[in-house]
Amino acid sequence: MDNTSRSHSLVYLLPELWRTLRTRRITVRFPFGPLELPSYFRGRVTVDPALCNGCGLCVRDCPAAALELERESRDEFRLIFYCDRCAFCGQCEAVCRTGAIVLTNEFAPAAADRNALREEFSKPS
Amino acid sequence: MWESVVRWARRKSPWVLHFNTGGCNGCDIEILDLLTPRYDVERLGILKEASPRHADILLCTGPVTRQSRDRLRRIYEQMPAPKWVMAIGSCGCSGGVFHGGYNVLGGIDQVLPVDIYVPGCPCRPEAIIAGIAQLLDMVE
Amino acid sequence: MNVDSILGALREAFPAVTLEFQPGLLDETFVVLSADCVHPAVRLLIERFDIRHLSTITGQDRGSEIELLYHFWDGRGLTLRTSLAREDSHIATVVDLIPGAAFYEREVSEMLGVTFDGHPDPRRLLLPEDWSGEPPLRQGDSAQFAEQDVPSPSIGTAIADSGHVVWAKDTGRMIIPIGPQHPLLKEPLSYLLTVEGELVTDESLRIGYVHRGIERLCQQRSYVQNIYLLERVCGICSHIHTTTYCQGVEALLGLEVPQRALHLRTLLCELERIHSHLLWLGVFSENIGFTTIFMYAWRDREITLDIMEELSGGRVSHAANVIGGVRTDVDKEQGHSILGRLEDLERQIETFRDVIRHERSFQMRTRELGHLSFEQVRSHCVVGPMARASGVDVDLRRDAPYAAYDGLDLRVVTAGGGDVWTRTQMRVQEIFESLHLCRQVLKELPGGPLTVRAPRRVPAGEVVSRAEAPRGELIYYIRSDGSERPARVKVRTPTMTALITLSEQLRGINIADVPAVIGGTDLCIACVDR
Amino acid sequence: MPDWLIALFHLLVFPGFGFLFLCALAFQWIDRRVAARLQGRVGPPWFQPLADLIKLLAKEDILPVGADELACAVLPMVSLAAVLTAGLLIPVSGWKPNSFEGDLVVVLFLLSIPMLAYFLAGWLSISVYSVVGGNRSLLQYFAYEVPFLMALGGTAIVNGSWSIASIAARQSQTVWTMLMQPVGFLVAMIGLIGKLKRAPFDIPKAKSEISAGPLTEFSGRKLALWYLSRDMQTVVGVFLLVNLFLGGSGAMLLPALSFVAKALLLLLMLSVASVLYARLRIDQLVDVGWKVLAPLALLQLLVTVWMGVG
Repeated sequence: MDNTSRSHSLVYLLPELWRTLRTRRITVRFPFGPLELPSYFRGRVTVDPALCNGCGLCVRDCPAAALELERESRDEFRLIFYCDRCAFCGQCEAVCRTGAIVLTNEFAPAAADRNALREEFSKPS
Repeated sequence: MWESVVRWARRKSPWVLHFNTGGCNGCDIEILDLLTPRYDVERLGILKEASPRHADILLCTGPVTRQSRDRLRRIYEQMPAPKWVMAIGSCGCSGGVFHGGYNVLGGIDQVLPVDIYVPGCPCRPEAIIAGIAQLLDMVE
Repeated sequence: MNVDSILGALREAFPAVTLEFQPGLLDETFVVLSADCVHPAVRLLIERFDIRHLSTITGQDRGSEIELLYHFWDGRGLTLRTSLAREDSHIATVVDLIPGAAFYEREVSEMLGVTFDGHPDPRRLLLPEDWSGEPPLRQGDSAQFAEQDVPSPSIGTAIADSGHVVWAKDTGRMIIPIGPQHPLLKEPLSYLLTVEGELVTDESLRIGYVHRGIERLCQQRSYVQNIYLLERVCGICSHIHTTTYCQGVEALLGLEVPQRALHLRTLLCELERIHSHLLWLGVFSENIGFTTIFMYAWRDREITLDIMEELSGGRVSHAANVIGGVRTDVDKEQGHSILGRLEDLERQIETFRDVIRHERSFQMRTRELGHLSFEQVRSHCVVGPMARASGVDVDLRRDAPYAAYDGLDLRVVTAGGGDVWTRTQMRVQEIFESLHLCRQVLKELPGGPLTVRAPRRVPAGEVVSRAEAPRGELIYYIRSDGSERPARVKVRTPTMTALITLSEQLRGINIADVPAVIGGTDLCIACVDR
Repeated sequence: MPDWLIALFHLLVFPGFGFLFLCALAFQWIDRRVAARLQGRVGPPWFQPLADLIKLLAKEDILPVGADELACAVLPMVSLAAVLTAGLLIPVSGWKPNSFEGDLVVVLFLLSIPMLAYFLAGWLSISVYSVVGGNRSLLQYFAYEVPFLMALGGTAIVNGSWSIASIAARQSQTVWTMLMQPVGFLVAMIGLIGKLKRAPFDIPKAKSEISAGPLTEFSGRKLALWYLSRDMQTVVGVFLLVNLFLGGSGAMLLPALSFVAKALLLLLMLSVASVLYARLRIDQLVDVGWKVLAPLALLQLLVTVWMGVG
């Protein structure tokens, strides 16, 4: 590796500044403009209670204990999702056999109250 | 009249202080990323301040570890009123994947009154911007 | 490293003691010896075979006794295994032979209650000062912290810790606290710098602010959950952590991971290295007051973040690895577009290379600073770019190829300068090599499946898994007892070795150079504290 | 209009507080915006400096226990008052209500008061960062001030007057001093960067080393005053150099326009300089000040005197 310095210019960065000035804006428009998130972004977790069969695989594998299954009977259960714990790793989606859990491409909205981040998906029989 | 001007000014000039209470750097680099060309929050008037005395919003990331607890409290006390606390990331909200650790107390709300929780692991910069906007809306 | 001759020499040195040799997974050799033989054995390794690199010391509770593992590395892994009595366990320190072992021993000491006789600085490393519970990694102990509410100190408490002047007027000494909350640090650590005028004369380091007890948590979670937990050891190098962990578990399971998966892992590893180095370049530049380079470096870093997000769905934590393969895929078209974007990135990085090499003010702030000699690096077991910048030619990607590195053309960058400026240039040079590797992977991506099925239970056994993280050698020790949960996961991250050298780099420099020196070592405290 | 009303107008509106205040806000915005654009960002909206100021005025005002409360309250005002007074003496676009022979010396004296107030603020607000920052600001003062004074003195000598207005007026008959004394201009610009504590000479408030330097412990109203005084210093400094080196408003048709254009040009140069370099260390700045700038300024002075004699 070349360890000696040759040029001692005092304005070495000027050309790069000039180039930056001429390039088009790369700053996002959000929050003044539309929010543009890529489709592959792993965001908020949603559960389709109609598809869920209550097997509990997602609960078993969740690293953050963000999912809880409350079972009243064989067919009657609630899947509770704690957004404030979720690691958005997608393991629940990967392990779900029925495709009931899907990670959307929106980020989870902020909340002033932690309880508002709890979501219940109940499946009545 | 003056009141409404002040409210406007507060909304337009939220200076933030960042403190990592035990996080993994994920949210922290996203917070730092806010300052850089892609997100440039200076266009919203947000500056990342160095001293707690200059800041309006405390951005906390990570679960609170036992060792950072006192420091977190002190930083909050050093900030002049009016001041707000944002818990950034799932760890900051609840302890996240580190729940149950022997050195982890849980979310920021175990130590400080949290004004807004921004879940995410790590939070996208957009989510943090939206969180700050939401906080400012609430303040008004 | 010639294992046979080492074994022969050990047997010769300790004729009265029974030595046991166990070949391990991933080319590791275990040597079992009694506790009082460890110090002479380490001396023998250093003097006869010039094996100085102690990767880490793992301590674990085996029920009836405490077991210590000294993981050496010299092209192959060699682990000395010894057992101590559970009650009143102590062993002679090896810090006199290997100064770099200081932090390893302090950690083992507090985590398992082992005393290292003769350790020069036996303070706590990661646990809080007021920790009153049992050593947290001893089994069966609840590892609960005695909850005591510490009264909140008011502002203006005139102690060094609070940022107010602590000052001896007669000597002109002053104590300047850096951290845990300081604009220089993106993550908390605490330095108390004693300065005279503007010169640093003494320093005292305190880490552990981000100690989350991950090693203990690993024992409480399943192998699958641990992937995501270990990904969050560090947000900057998350992928290499899961890679090292997964390849360890895969070795325990005896899985043959598909080539395509290995290549994709490699691709993400290299993208992450680019991301990490650019992030570092930005933070470092900001530390020395060069905001523009910070902005530019982070602007161009977004290119790698975008690619990684496209591949895995996450900008920072990728969740790409699973045991037995990867969860991500690249098709032809995508590969093409990624290649194009990497081309753009390379052009930008050429700019950085030129600026940091020639810009006068940058040189003034970085040259002849934080110098580490070849010997210092070797004795402190420093790894990664820090070692390579001092002329130590070591890179696990070449020396112990993992993932798909075996078939790739890799040039290891080394330099002899050993100062902050050399490190800066080296890391930028490494970005070019990483780009070169990314291109190779994308061009030669083999077909085939992405995963093989992995059982949830892992057969009993142990493995030492190593990989080259952006900051250097990362080592995992995983032991399974046949259940769904690992019995022990030990992580030693590269920054821990750099941290030991920092105190030597800091003494005698100007306070204004502290950010440059701390920045130049590329610290990752979340990695160290775990 | 009675004289006292005119004096009051000068004091409060033009070229006094009101005008300088607006210029300070505008200059801060332009500076931040230009720096942001050069770094590939967008930068703050036009009202940002005003919003920052109002917000700070409405914030709680805390001082650490043990800090000198009186001094901490007075110092920002002293700093602000000194800058304002200096501003009153500087002709703006040919308008020179308070000009007198020798006002250049008074202005230079007034402009060094803020640095001293800044140093004292650091010293008395008892945070380690403040103390180190205060020490540095004093060291920095000794590094840039002498070359800066020599460079400005050169303009007085070459134009044969110690009144800013006549120096400016003289140049419309001859040429801009900047063209006659390019080295002096360069030294004066570098000195001004040092005086304003702007990057790359933002050593006393180096964020990554000593938090916010002397202002670390200040909050609310006092901080607002400090920031205002900083921005007004920029304005006064730029106006001063426009008068001394760029011929003030000149003899052209639109004096106000040409004055503003020249001021903006200098501001632009300051902004570009702030993004171009890494921050120097204090000892390196002292080296640059005494080994490069001072000899250069001296050389310029000697050449000027020699030419004057010849």
